[in-house]
Amino acid sequence: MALKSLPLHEYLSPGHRLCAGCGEGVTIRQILKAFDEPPIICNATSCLEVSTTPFPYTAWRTPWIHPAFECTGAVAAGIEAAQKALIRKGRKKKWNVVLGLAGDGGTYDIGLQALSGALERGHKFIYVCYTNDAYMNTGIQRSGATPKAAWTTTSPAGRVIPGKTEWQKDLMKIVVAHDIPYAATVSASYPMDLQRKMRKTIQADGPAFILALSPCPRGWRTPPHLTIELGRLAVQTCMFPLYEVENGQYRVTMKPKRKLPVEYYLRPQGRFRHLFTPKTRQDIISEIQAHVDKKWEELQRLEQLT
Amino acid sequence: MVAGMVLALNGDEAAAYAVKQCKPDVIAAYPITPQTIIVERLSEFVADGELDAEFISAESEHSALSACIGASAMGARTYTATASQGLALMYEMLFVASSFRLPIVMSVANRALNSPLNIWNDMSDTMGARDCGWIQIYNENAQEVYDFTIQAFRIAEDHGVLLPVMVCHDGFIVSHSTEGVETLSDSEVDSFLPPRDPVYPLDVERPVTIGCVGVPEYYPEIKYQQEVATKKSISKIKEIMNEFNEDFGRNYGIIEEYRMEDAEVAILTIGSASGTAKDAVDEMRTEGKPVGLLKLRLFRPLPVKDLRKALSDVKVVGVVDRHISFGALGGALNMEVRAALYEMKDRPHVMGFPTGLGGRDIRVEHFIKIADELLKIAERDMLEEDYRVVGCRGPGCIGP
Amino acid sequence: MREMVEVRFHGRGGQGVVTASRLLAEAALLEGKRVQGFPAFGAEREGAPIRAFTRISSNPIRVRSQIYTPDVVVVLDPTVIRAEKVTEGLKDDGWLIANTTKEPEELKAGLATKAKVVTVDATRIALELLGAPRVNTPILGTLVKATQLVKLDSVIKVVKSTFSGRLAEVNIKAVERAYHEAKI
Amino acid sequence: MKTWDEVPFAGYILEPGNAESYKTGDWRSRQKPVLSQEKCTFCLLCWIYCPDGAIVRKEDAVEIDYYHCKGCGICSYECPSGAIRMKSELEET
Repeated sequence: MALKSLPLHEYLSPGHRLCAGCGEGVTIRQILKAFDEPPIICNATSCLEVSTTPFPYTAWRTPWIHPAFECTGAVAAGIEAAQKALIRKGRKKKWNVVLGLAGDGGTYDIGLQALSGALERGHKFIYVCYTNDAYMNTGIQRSGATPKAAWTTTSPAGRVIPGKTEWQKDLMKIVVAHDIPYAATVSASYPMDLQRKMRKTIQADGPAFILALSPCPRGWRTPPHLTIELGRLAVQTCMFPLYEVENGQYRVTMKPKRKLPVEYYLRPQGRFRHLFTPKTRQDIISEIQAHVDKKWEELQRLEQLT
Repeated sequence: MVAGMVLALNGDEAAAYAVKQCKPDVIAAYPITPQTIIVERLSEFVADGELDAEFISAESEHSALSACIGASAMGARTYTATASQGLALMYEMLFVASSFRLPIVMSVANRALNSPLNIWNDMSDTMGARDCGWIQIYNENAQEVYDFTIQAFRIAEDHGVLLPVMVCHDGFIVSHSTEGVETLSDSEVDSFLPPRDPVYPLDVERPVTIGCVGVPEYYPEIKYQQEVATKKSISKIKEIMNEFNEDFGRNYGIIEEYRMEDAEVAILTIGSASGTAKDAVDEMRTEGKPVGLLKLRLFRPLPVKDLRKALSDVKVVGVVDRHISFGALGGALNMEVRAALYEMKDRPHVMGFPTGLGGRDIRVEHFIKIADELLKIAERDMLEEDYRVVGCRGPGCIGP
Repeated sequence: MREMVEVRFHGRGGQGVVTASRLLAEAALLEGKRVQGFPAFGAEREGAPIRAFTRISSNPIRVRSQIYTPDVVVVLDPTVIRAEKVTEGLKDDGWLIANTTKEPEELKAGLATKAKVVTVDATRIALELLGAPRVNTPILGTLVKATQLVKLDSVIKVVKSTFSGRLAEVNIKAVERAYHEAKI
Repeated sequence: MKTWDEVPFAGYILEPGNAESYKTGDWRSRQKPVLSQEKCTFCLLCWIYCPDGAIVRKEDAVEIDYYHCKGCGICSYECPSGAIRMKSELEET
């Protein structure tokens, strides 16, 4: 599979109002390229939702519904169930893929229950969580996805407390615990890896889950042209490893040739500036490095075990 | 159960049986007392192959209604049921369903809200949800629950309405009371209720964006369009009720008058209390007291004109709410009836009587006390209190 | 029969008190009557004293309150008499139907009521026929014998449609035995 | 602007992708990408990395859609052959 083989269609049209250099724009465009015909999308309240549908404009060329923030899993379940019933009763001709889209706030935090319920009930749908590590839509507040030590407006880097004091929630483990057929992490910086995984979600016989790291120039305090580079660094430092869990089997899909120190990922980002200036907080950086190392080893062990 | 017969059903079972005959495509619900019997029966119908529907056992009421929204947006006939805390948890999504103009039908077995925890009947739940843009129909008994559940789908899905409908019945008092219910045959229901014809379903052939950002430049226009549609639905609801009456020999209206012809004072009720109140009116009448009863069936949209007309000749109206709107004028029904009558030339006095809170039994005697109070007001031609709670011990209340 | 008859059932959670009130309502419904059968709604669990009610009328029933001045009181559990004021509000010309080993006069002596007292050892009947002390069906046989509120045949029909197979059979037998063994 | 009886039913948007008519190109304030067709190898990385779909893919070449390009500079930064140069908007005007 090569980039040239990807379809020309843009189910998310240009003219949307995401920030310049927004990781969500790239991620969603790439995700939609995995589809040969438009999926039915339900979208949680988020930057993506707000920026793509200011009335009377829509950037969506697919059927698209946005009911609220925390209910993407449940709405997708309803769409799937309706399709099943309507097809069975002869009122709808063919099956369309159901795609749930939600950010980290709408998934890690407020939407976790609806997601869990939908996964447990085994609805056939794809859920994509595009995470930019915080509530960017409301102005950069901490979420369960915010990495340790990151500055946000509700986990400020103060004189006493240096940014977020807790580790990021391991959402993948929670999702995988539902024993669904397919779950994977993706990054738009690795488009063919993303395509391959998305195509697997379409084939999955049951719920499939995708966690996509979506760099946010505004919230991460980074220049817009670095969006793809940061995604790459997240993978190369193993801060955000690319892997998939297919029917319980772990597989790391992108092993860095040389695992970079986390500092490479942290230093370019304004949200971690307080770790480097006025003086370098080596203690925190080392702590993050140790944590990443531990998680990375654990992931590799899981790959061997399963 | 054989259709088209008189069946012994409690209110919940009457709802479930009617829903089965309406052939929904998707049911999404979460169990909560006193509604649970409905979803139990419906899941049995599905499990036994008597009802061809997808049954989603949601993990919360919020998700139950969210799933209904997704299903209804796809064009499916969609149903859910809840009560009390469950409705409160749905609150956010209630607005979404009505704003999307999705014809979801929901039964509510009315129940009080915490705290203290109370599983018994009052109307804190649906009265609290009165401004969510749903049509609200309140039923007196199992027969009405059955008849209006069927009509609710027809009303909701009518292209001149396209709004979600709450079909309310009092928890336990109706939900758990077995009565004889005259059912319709499946074919009678089929002829009254054609399959749903969705207007703008989620469709790959004709992609539609539902749930945009309503910027201030457009929000008022979108909302006023909804307001007009809601108000306009009254005439359509009347039309559909009349058709049902003609087809099946019933005699329903959006409001119903009982012994109002020469009444000087009127008790205004909603839900199951209406029946008990009728017995009280009869008792008062045998003593020669000019008391009448007005039963409100349709609370949303509020039939303002009908209320004005029905109450134009009485001196006093006693509005029996089944909940309290804290810090205001008793209950919501009282406030709305007062507001509706305010611009009438010779408007009657309107006094509120919140009662039956959290399952406190409402007896004939309570209504006689209320009616006596109303007659006193008529005599004085003056209202001393805006409302008084009935069925509560202590100063300022009318006893248990 | 009076225009409306109100029946109050007393028993304990788990004894089928609510079912008894419903079965009676259903039997009357079969005879073309208007009915209500409903529990005294509570959160009581197994063993707690509970109540249920049945209204039977030849005209539409509108009142929805609980029953305070019953025409008939049915006591499913002999021990509940100690825990509850079962005769409260019972009309003087009414009936008290009780599951007890006592004779009617013996039971009446300890109760403040002018109503007619009818007894039956429904527990024994239930244990022998149903293998469990579920007296809610047999006691309806005694109720019918004493009050003729509904026909025995109607109760049997309802029991038949409520239970299936052998369970229906033994329940019907229990109803019939309690009908014949009623001590009036 | 549309009145309440003219806005579409319930605020649904019935023209898919009509945002395309919205000119996000006006958002460019500092710099714009300029493509050198000679240096371009048609690797399509700019196309797949663009958040705005502002790189238009033709048969064997790409073009920049300035009507929508917000000037983020990803294409220029990621281009492996140095075919896209960021040029100051001021220089343009």
